[in-house]
Amino acid sequence: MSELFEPKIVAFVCTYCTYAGADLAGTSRLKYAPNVRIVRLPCTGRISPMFILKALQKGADGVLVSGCHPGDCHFTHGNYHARRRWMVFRALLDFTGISPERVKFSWISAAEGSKFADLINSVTEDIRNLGPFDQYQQLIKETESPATL
Amino acid sequence: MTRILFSDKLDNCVAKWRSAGLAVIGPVQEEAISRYAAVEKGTDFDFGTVLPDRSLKELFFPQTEPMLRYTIKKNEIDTADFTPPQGKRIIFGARACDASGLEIDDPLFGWDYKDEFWFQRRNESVIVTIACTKADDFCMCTSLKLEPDSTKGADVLLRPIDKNKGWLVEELTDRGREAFALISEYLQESSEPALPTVVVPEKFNLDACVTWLKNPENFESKFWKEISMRCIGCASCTYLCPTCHCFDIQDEGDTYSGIRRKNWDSCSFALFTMHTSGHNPRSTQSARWRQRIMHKFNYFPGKFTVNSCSGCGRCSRQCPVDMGITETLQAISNL
Amino acid sequence: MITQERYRTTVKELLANGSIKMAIGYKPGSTPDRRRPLFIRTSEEAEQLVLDSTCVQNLSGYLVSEGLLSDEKRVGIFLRPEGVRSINILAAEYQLNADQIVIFGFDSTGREVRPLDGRSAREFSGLLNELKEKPLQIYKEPLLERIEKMNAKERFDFWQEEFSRCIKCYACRQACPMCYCRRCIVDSNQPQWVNTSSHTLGNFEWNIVRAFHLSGRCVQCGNCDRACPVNIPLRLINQRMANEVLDGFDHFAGLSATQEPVLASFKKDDTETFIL
Amino acid sequence: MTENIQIAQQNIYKPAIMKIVDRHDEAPGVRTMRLEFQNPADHELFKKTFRTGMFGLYGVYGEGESTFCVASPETRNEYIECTFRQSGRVTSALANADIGDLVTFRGPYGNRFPIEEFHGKNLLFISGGIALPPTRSVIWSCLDQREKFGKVTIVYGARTVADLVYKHELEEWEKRTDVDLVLTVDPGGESPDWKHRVGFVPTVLEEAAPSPDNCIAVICGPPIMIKFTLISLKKLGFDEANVYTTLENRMKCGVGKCGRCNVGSVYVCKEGPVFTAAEVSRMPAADL
Repeated sequence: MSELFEPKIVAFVCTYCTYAGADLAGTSRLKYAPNVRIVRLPCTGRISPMFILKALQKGADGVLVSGCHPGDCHFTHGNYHARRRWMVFRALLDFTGISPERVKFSWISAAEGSKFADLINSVTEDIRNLGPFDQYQQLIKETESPATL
Repeated sequence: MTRILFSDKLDNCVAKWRSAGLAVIGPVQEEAISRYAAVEKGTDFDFGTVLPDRSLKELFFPQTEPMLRYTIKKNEIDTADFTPPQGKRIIFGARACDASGLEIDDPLFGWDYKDEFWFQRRNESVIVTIACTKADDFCMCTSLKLEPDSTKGADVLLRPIDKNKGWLVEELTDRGREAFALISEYLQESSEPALPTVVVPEKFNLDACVTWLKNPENFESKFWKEISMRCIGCASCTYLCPTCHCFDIQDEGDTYSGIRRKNWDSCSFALFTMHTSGHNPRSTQSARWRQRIMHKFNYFPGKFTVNSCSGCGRCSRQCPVDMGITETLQAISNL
Repeated sequence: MITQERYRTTVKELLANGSIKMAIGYKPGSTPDRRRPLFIRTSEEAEQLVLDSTCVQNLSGYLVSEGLLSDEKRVGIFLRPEGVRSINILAAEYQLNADQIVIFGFDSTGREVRPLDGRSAREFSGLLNELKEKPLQIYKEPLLERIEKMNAKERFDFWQEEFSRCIKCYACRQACPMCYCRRCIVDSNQPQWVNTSSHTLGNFEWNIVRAFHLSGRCVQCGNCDRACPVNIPLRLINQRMANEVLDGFDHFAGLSATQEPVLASFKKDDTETFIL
Repeated sequence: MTENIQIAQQNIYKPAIMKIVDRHDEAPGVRTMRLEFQNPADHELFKKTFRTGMFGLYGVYGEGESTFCVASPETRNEYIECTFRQSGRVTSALANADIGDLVTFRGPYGNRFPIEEFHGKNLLFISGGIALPPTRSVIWSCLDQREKFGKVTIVYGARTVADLVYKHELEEWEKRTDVDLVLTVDPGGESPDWKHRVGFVPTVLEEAAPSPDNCIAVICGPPIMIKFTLISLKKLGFDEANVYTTLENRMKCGVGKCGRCNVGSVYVCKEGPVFTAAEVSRMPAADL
């Protein structure tokens, strides 16, 4: 693990909670790792596993998915559906050898700006420790098309 | 008197060819499937299987290959050609049907516009066919008027001699002679007879089938629907076929840079011919199966005077629902 | 043999009295160990029917072929218990009306074939509930256990090796009764989620996506695994996902025609130990 | 009609780079673009090979290529014009491209209209909806050398007034005294100030009743229009051999390799896209 390694992380977040939380972290001037690129979506229920695969396909070393706490969904139960889907998808990734450590899930509310900053820091640190996702990046390289992330 | 290549010398031959810069490729039994793949020593070969699961086509026309790379800059687009991997190679132990398949597709890739991806590989490959002494229930080269020891597409033909001791060598082309000149020290003069080639029973009357197919009245025969009723529309027959050549062109990348690829495609997919408007000229599975048969035995020979089938039988062998060209042509013969 | 003869008579009777318009069964294939699907519409065609332990293909996918059930006439079909489960799933997902399907159930142990009681999917619920308690042998597949013991890197290498052989012929998809989408996700190109090329990355993505779409829906009939021309052990990945939904949500796919699809439903107390 | 053109090019799938120099909307979702070659060698080759009726593969890197006709005539080969409806991935990307942007073009491929055989004859052009572009290419090829032809009649119909493409050129043709323009829209598609006919193309054609004597008909339109127009032409006494049409099928390579565009044994990309009605009638109808 080179000390220089800066992981590329894609975060898919729900606009009502986690994105607002990220906003709060920003307006509160909290400092957090700059490795995360945030993609805002209407609800965690909208976050298809295809997004996660696409992020990996484009060269992400890690993916973070985050939304409202159970019960707080703006659409009443989008995050409950998402939760089941993640659980299954996570098991699938695990089984195919994509370490679940690389795909993290979390609940962050609009009020949890500091939790957001902490989470980004800890996720970045975890993935930095895991190192680049060499196995997947090797596959991307073989396709001859660039990982543009 | 002919020359013999003894199998115990194969190791030396492989080494010799490799040191002369030829990649050596042959039938190999892998854990899950058999195919033509690179070999490093004589024992890597597996001449025991009737026919490798995957055809020789993929060494000339891979399932996916880059055609060009693009880079988009402001007010400028760079297009860089890909050329297929260069390098001479010898394919030792091709089956006659697989080698014929290559020759069948040559005119297609060469009419008017020459597909260099195919021809570069063709020009750099020496094909050494081994005549078959074994066949299975699905082999049907004889029905296609080919033989288990057909020299079509081959640069050298080898005929096995008894007890797997080796092969009688028949050099057919200059390219073959050149490759075998490299290993001439391992060839021995001998009068040992070759094993008889396997007798592959004729399964259908090709001429009768072709006549039936050429009759426009039969284009909309209900036969097509009946015969293809159980077809599930996958592409395992077309992808394993040594002569099926249809492909798709796909871009991978983004608006800045990426790559354009040529991928196998199959007439059995509904999307193959679907127009953007939603209109599909071949909207049913029966129409697609008819297209496959017609293309192989009517349209293709109409253009290139050769049937687009070399009788390997892979389509029937691998079909998940036990269909295939053999069954269809048998049924046509019996109509 | 007795089972086969008895069913042959039944099919003929049902066709003759008009209770079914067609029966989907098996007939001899091109070699002695092969069987091929048979569509029985006349009593002559019924004569070709074979039913033995080599009849393994799950035929239920044919039921959703275009137009077959649209006239609301009933269709008979030979099914093993897994096949009955797929009928239930297709019904639960509104792909067919289970009442339109007349089931000729059978199962085999060794070379012995025995008929199963029941003609409609709901009459098999007892049997299916038993299956849930004592799942198929494949559940304890040694290779599956071996993979589970590997670490992530080894597992990735294992699947990379397997998927590198994939030629994207989509035989797995076409053979699968659950893959009935008119337009598959790989065929949708706006946007192009999954690479259509069959390089290893594209293959990896394709197989992950298919496995995910089958999670909680696969009945382990083995059609995909048998159809694969390059012998990728697809059953393992689907089996693993079936185990996952069984352990995680107590969901055994295809128990009844009214069963809620596992990934289209939720419980407020679903486990979420993995969520930070 | 095929002319064998040996293209000395290493990679036959490599397109030419084109700059969009002009674009305008024809109808809702339908756009015309004028493209200029960036590489003079590509342009020279195009000028040498392009004849009216040929098609090309227009593309945007990263999205793919799409097949449509070259809508400009061979008499104006300084540029390429194409008209397309935004419907799929590639056409959407093309529609998003702005003036000055670069796109790709591969071609020209296929056969052509044998225009010199039309010399001295009366011409009847029949077109429907978005299918005017291929006809337009022939129309201009002929109008640019107007003296070589007899009477020119254009029958063009669309679903609604808004769906008519090349509105400016329609006006121009209408004003010309040496062109007889018959415009129509489907019943219900007319606007309050619509002065032309209302009715389907075949009906309007029969009303206009052009004489089949010494006349060549070029028809292009959706399959259903072609089907009924051919019947009308027969009624009017046209010989199938004097009726030309162009076929469109899905294509990927454009050069007879990828294996999808054939109708029966005919490869549309090489033996077409221009066929006489007699040739089309010999093709299996179920495969069209």
